[in-house]
Amino acid sequence: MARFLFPEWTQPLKKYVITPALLVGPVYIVLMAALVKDPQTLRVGYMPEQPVPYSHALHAGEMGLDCRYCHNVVEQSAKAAVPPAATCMNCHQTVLPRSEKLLPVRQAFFENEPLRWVRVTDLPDYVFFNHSAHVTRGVGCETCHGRVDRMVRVWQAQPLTMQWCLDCHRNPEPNLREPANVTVMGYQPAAGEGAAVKARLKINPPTDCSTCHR
Amino acid sequence: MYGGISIIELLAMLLGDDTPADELVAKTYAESGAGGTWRAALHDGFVDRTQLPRAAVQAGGGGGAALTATAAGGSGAQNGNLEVTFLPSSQTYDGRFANNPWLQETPDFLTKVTWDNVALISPDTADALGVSSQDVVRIKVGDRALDIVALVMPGQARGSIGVILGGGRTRAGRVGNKQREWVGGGFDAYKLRTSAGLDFVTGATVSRTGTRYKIATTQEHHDIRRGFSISATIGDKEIQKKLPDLVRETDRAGFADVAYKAEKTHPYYHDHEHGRGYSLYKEQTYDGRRWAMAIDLGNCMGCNACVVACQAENNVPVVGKREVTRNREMSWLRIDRYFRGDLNDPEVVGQPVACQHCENAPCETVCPVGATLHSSEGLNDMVYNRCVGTRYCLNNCPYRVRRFNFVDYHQEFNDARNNVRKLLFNPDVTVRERGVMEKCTYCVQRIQAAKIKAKNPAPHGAGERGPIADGTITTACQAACPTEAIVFGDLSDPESRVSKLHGDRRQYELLGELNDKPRTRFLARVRNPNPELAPAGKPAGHH
Amino acid sequence: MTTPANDDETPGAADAPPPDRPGHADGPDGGRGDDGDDGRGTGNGNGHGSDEELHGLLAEFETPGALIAAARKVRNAGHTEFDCYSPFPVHGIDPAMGIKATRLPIVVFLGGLTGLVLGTLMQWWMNAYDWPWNVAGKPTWSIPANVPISYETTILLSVLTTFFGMWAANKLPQVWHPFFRLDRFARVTDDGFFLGVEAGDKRFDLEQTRQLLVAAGATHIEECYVDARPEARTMPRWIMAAMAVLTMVALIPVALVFKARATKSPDPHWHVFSDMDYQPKLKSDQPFADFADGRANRGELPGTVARGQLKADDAYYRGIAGGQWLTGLPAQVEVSEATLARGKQRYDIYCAPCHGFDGAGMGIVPARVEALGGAWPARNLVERGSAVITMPNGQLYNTISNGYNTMMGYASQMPVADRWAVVLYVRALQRSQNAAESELPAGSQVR
Amino acid sequence: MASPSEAAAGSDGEAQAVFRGITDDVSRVALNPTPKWWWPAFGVSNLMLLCLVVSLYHLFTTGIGVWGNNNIQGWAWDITNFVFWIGIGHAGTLISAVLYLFRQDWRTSINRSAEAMTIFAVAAAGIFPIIHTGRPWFAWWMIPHPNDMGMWPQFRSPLMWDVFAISTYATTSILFWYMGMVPDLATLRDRAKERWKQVGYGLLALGWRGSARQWHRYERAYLILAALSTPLVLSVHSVVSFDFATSQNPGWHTTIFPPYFVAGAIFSGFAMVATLLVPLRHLCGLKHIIKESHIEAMCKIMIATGLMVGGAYGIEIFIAWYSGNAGEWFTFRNRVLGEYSWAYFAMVSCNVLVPQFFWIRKCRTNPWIVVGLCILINVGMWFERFVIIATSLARQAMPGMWGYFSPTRWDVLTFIGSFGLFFTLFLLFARFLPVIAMAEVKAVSPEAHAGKDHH
Repeated sequence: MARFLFPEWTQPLKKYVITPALLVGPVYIVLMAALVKDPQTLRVGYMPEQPVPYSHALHAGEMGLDCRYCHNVVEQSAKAAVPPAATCMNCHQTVLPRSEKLLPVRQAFFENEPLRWVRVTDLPDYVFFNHSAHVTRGVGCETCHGRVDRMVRVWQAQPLTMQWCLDCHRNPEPNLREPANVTVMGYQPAAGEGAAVKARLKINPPTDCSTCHR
Repeated sequence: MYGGISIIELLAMLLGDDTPADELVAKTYAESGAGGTWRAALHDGFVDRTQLPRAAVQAGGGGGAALTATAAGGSGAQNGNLEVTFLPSSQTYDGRFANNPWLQETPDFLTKVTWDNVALISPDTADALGVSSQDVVRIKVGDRALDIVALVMPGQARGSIGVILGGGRTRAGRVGNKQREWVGGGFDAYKLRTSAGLDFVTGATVSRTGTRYKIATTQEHHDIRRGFSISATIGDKEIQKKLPDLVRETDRAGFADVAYKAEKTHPYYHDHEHGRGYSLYKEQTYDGRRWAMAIDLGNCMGCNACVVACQAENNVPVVGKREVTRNREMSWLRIDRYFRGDLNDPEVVGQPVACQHCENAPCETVCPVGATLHSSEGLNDMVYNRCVGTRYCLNNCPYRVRRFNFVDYHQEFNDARNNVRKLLFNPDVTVRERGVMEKCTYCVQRIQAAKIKAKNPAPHGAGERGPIADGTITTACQAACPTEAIVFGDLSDPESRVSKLHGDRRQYELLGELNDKPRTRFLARVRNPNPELAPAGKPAGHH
Repeated sequence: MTTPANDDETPGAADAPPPDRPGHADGPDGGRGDDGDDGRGTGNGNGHGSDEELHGLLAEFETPGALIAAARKVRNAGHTEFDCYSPFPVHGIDPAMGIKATRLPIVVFLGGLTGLVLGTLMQWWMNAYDWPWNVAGKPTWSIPANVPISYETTILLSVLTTFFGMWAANKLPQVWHPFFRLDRFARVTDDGFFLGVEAGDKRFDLEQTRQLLVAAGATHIEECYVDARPEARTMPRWIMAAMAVLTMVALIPVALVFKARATKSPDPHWHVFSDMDYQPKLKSDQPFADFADGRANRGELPGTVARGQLKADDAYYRGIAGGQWLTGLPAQVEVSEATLARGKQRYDIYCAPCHGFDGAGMGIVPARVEALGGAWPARNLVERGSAVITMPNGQLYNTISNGYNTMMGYASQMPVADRWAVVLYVRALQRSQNAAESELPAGSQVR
Repeated sequence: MASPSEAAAGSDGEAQAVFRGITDDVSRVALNPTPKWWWPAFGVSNLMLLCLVVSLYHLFTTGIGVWGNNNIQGWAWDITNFVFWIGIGHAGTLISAVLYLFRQDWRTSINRSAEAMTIFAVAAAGIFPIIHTGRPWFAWWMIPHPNDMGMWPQFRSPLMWDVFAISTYATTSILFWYMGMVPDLATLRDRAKERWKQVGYGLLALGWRGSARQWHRYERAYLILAALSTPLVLSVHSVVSFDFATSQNPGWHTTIFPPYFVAGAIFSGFAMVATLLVPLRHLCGLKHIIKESHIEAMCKIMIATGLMVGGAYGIEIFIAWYSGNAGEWFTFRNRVLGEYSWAYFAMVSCNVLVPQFFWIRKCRTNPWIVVGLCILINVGMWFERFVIIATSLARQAMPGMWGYFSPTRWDVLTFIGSFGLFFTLFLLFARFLPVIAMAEVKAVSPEAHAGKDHH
C-alpha cells in the first residue's frame, strides 16, 4: 500500500487546535474538578423537605422568638437540640390547634413518636463540633447558619468545610460579638467588639487536630 | 430494654404479686431498717456504716516453707498419675460470659490466650509427655476423657495440668458457641469435672491425639519454640537481656539507697547515659497544659480492667480469633507479660503499654499527609479521617502501639440483627473504618469535654471560668484501674499527681535511649518477696 | 531483500505511476491528492499544473561524508535556506552547514532553577508558613528534610524544559512537510542522505542550484512541489464542526455547576467519598427503630439514679418545704444582680412569648391568636391583686416547672437554677409594674 | 578515525547496505505479521495480569487484610515488591544515561529495550505504593493541591520524597524513552504497509524528517536528559532507601542504605535486562545486533555489583556489631540466625554466590545458564528487600510485639499480577515498537563515517 501523507491543513491544526487544547484542556479539567468539588456547588443550598412546613421566617423572624426557645440546650451542650413536639405544643395547643399542617406535630406529641426532622447542617461523624463552646464565647448563630430569620425552609448557608472553620479559628475577631447577642440576627458588631470579647473571655481557638477530630 | 422481667418480678408474680421489681426492692429496703431513703442508697451505691467489723488475723508459722517446696519441686508425678486442676477462665469465668466478645478477646493475663480455653502444662511435664503447644491432648480421668488443646505454660506446677473452664458451650449465643478452629469457642472442660472433684482430680492420663489446634495469643503470636532451635534461643536470650531495661525493678535494699534512680539502672544501650541533653535543632516548647501519664508498675497487677475499659470507651473493635492469630488485635492498650528466669519456676513481669505520646514522636515525621501531629498540649493526635493508611507510622513506632484497621471490623453492622449493638459505641469517639490507623489518644474526648466545660459559664451567673482541677479528667483506663496504677494529668501544674510521679526517683522512660521523650512514664516496681518464699538460689531481687 | 523504498535506484523511476491515495475521492478536497501526485509524476520541471508551487530541490547522496562535503559547498555558494537530512546525526555536519550551537542548555538551566525555587518555596509555604505543624517536636522549617523534594522538582522541571523546549525549537510536531511527498525521501529514515534547498532561498535558481548539487556529487536530484490550492491548505469543515461541538459540550458541565451553585436543592449533597461520614454509632438526636419510641436517646432509665442526680433537696428541686409551698428562696439561689439578669434573659426567651415582656399577658403568641381570629390571652402576671402575685415562690416555681392550665411545664427547657432565676425576675417584674412613682430612686421619676 | 571505519568506508554502497540491514532487521519485528511465539507468551502474561485485576478488586473491596500484613509488620510483600520493581527499573535509565555519558557505544544495542523495561518496571512498582495504602482512594492527598481542608502534605515524610522521586523518575524515563524512539518511529512510519500503522507511527513520530538542524538540537537535548537522568537514577533508589534509613528501626536505620540500594538496583536491573534480552535476541533474530559481547558485558557488571552488594551485607553486620548498639546487633543476629534465617541465606546465596559463576566464560555465553543465573539473582534481590522489610520488623524493641509474617494467597497473586503487568507491557513493546535504537546503532557503526574526507 502506498505511503500515507498527512495533508497540509494539519499545519494550522498545531497552532490553532492542538496547542490551545493542550494548554486549555488541563486548566479546564482542573478547574472543573475544583468547581464540582467546591462546597459551594456540592453542599451550600441543601434545602430538604421537612415533615412539617415549619417556617423559621415566621417564628424567628416575624414573631421574634429567641433561637433558644426551641434550641434550648445550645448553651450547655455540644448539640443545639432539635426540639421535641412538646415544645411546639407549648403554643400550638392554643394557636391553630386544629391545623392540618400541624397534624404530624400533634401525632408525635400524643403518641410519643419522634418528629423526624431532616437535618440540614450535618457535619461528618468524625467532626466534633460543640455548640456551647461557640455560643457562650460570642459566635452568633447567624455566623454558621445564615439569616435563618429570613428562611421559610432552612437551607445550608455556609460551606462548613475545614478550611472555613480554620479561617475563623485562626482569626476569630470578625466573628465575635458580645455573648448576650448571639441569637440576634443581622447583628452588626461595634468596632473593636470582637477584639474586646476575645480579650475578656481569653478566646484563643486551638487549631490542633484533636480540637475537632477525636 | 426489650420489656423483659427480672428474677425478683418473676418470683413475686409466682407469689401473686405483680408489683414492679424496683418498688419491691424499695419496699424491702424500707423494711430492712438500713436508714436513709432507697433513692439515696441507690444513688450512693452503698449504705454507710453497714460494713463488716474489721477482723484481726495472723499468719500461721512455717506455712511458707511448705509452699515453697511444692512450688519448686512439684509433685513430679508420672503420666497416669497427673493432677488436673480446674481453673475459672479470666475471660468467661465459668463460661457464663462466653457470649461477650469483649471478654473473649481480652487476653488472659498470664497465657495471653484469646477466644479459647486451654490445658496448661509446665514445660518439664510437656517435655516428658512429648506435648507441645497447640497439640490437642486427650486427658483421661477414670472413664472420663476430654480432648483439649495444650499450652506449655511456664510456671505451671510440674505434674499438674491446669484445665481452664468456660469453653465449649453450645448454647451461649452467636459469639460464645463452640465454633470451628478459626473462630474459637474452646473446649468443654466440664466433661472432666464431677462433684467428686470440683477443684482438682488426680490420676489423669494425658496423651497426644495427633491433631493440632491453632491458639490465638496476643503475645508470641506463634510458638517460638518451634522450628529452628537457634532462633528460639536468640529470641529468648534477647528478651532476658532486655527485660531489666523494659520493666525496671528494684528490691527493698536497692530502693533504700537514696541515690536510687530507676532511669539509670540498666544501660542496655551503651550510650544510654549520655544520650540526652543535646539536640541538633531547637525543640518545640509547650506553654500551656501538658498532658501526661504515669504508670506505677508497683501497683499494676495485670488484671486487664484497663484493657476492657479502653475498648469500651474508645470503640475499639473486636476482631475475632483469626485476626488475632494474624497479629491484628486492635486493643489500644496491651499488657506485655514476660517470664524471667527458670521457665519451670519463673518470675512474671507485666507492663501496660499504650501510646507513649512521645514529644519527639517518630510516627509523626513519617506520615505523608499529616494525619498524626502534635497538639499544642503535647498530645500525639491521630486524625482517622485524614489517614490514607500507609502504615509507615506503625512501622516507625518503637513501642508498637499503633493499630491498623486491616479489614472493615464493623461490617457486622450492615446486618440489622446487630443494630442494637450500635448502642455500644461511644458517640464522642469516631468509629474507625477500614484502612485507617488508630491508637491511644489519652481519651482526648474526655480532655476536650472537660476543657469546654471548664470554660463554659456556669448555668447562670456571669461566666465563671475555672481551671481544670487535677483529677477532673480521668482516662478510661485510669478510671477502671482498681489499684490506681495509672495517673493522668497536667505536667504544667507542679502540684498535680502526675507531675509528682514524673519527678519520682522510680520513674523512667520506656526505651528512653531513643530520645522520643514519651509523656507516659513508668515507675519501677519495688519487689519485696518474702525471703522464706523466695526460691533457693535466687536472691530476692537481683540487681 | 528489497523494500518499496529502494525499488527505484535509477533516476527514471521517479516517473513511476502515482500511488493510490484512498479516502479523498469525495468531498470538497476530493482529487487534491491526485493533483499532488500528478505534480510529482511530472516532477522534473515540465508540465506541472498551475496550482503547484515549487518548494525546493532535494538531492540525494550516498554517504554521510558526501553529504558533509555537499553541505559545505552549498553553504559556500551562499545558500542559507537549506537543510541536510539523514537517518542518524552525521557528525561534522554542523560546522559544514554553519549551524550555531543551540541555546537549549541555558533554557534548561533556567527551567531547573525555577524548579528548585518553586519546589523549595512550595515546601516552605505549605509546611512552615501557611500551617506550621508541630511534627515530632521538630522545627517547622529545616532544610535537610526538604532537600530531596527540591532536588526532584529541579530535575523534573529541567527535564520538562529539555523535552518540550527541544520539540518547540525544532518546530515539531509537524506531520506535514513538502519533502514527504517524494517517495525517495522515505529513505531518510533508513539509509538515505539528502540535501534540500528551498525555493525561498534568495540565491535559489532552479538550474544553477541543480548544477551546484550535481557538482557536489548528488546521485539523484528531484524538484519538490507543494499543492498551492487554497482548499488544500484550509482545514476541512468537519474538523471545524467537531471543534465547535466539543467546545459546546465542554460548556455543559460548566452550566450544570453554575446552576447547582445558584439554586437550592432538596437532595442531600453528594458525598464523593463517604468514609466515616456516617458511622454506625448512635448519636443523641438520631432515630433508632429498635426502641418503641424510635429514638436512640434513652433519657433517664426508670428505677435508676445517676451519679449527682439524687435531687433530694425538696426546697430547691420541687419548691416544697415541710409539705408546704416554699415561701422564701432555697439556699442555693443567690439573690444578686447576676441572678436577676439571668432571670430576665430566660424570662425574655421562654416566658415573654406568651406573657409579654412586661408580664401583662399580651405576648406575641396571644397577639398572633388574635390576629388569626381567636382569643387566648395569657395570664397577666403583674396585675394588681392577681393570684400570681400572692402565690408562694415555691408554687410559682412549680408552675414554671410543671405548667398550669393551658401552660405546659418548662422543666425540660430550663434548668432548675434558671427557673429560680425566673421566679426572682417575675417577682421583680411584679414589683416594678406596680410600683408607685415615689418608690423610684431619686432622680429617675418622671418630671 | 579508527581503521575499521576506513575499511568500511571503502565502498559507499556497502555503507548504505549496512544501514538498510539494520533498518530491515529491526523494523521487521514491528511490521511483519505477529510471530507464532508471541501469542502464547502474550496469553500467559494476560492471565497473570488478570491475577492482578482480580487481586486488586478483592483488595479494594475488602481491605489490606487480604494480605498477611499485620500490626507488627505494617509492610511486608507490598513494599518488598515495590522496592524490587523500582530496583529493576534502574537498569534502563542507567544503561541509557550513564553509559551514554561514559560513551559506552555498546549500549545502543540494548538501551531501547532496557529503557522500556525500566518504564514497565516503574509502572509495576508504581502501583504498590498506591494500593498498599489502606484507603487508596485518598492517595491523591499526597499531591500538594489547594483543598477545602486547608491541609497540605507533610514534606518531612520520606513517603512524600518517594512521591516526588518516583513521579519525576517515571516522567523522565518515559520522556527519555519516547524522545529516543522518535527517529525510529519515523523509520517505521516510512516502512509500514498498513494504513493504520502509517497513521499511528506517523503521529507518534511527530513528523520527524532527520533534518540536521533538528538532529543538532535533538542530540543536545539527549545529552542534557542523560546528564539529568544520571543523578536522578542515583537519587531515586537513594530516596527509596530513605524510607528505611531515616526511620528509627534497628535494621532500617542505616547510613549505608543509599549506595547499597543503588548497587542492588543496578544489579537486579541488569539481571532483568539479561533475562529479557537473551530470549528476545533469539526470538526476534537480532543476534547480530545484540551481540554475545553485550550479554557478557552485562554479566561482568553483575559480578561487580554483586560483589558490592555482598560487601554491603558484610559491612552492615560489622557496623551493627561495631556500633555497640544492642538493639541493632540483635536485629542482625536475628536476621542471620533467627527464624528468618532461611530468607537471609536465600538472599546471600543468590546475590553473592550466584554472580560468581559469571567469572566462568561459559556461564556468560550459554544463554540458558545466563537466564537461569539472572533469574536466581532476581529471586535473591527480592529476598533482600523481604529480609530488610519483613524480618527487621518481626522483632523490634518491644518483645511483647514480636511476630512472624505469613503471606496469604492474595500476596502471591498480587505479586504474580505485577509480573503480568510487566510482561504484558513488554510484549506489546516488543511487538509494536522499535526494540533497538536503530538511529543510534547506525550512528555508532563504523559505516557512519563512510565517505568523509580525512582532514
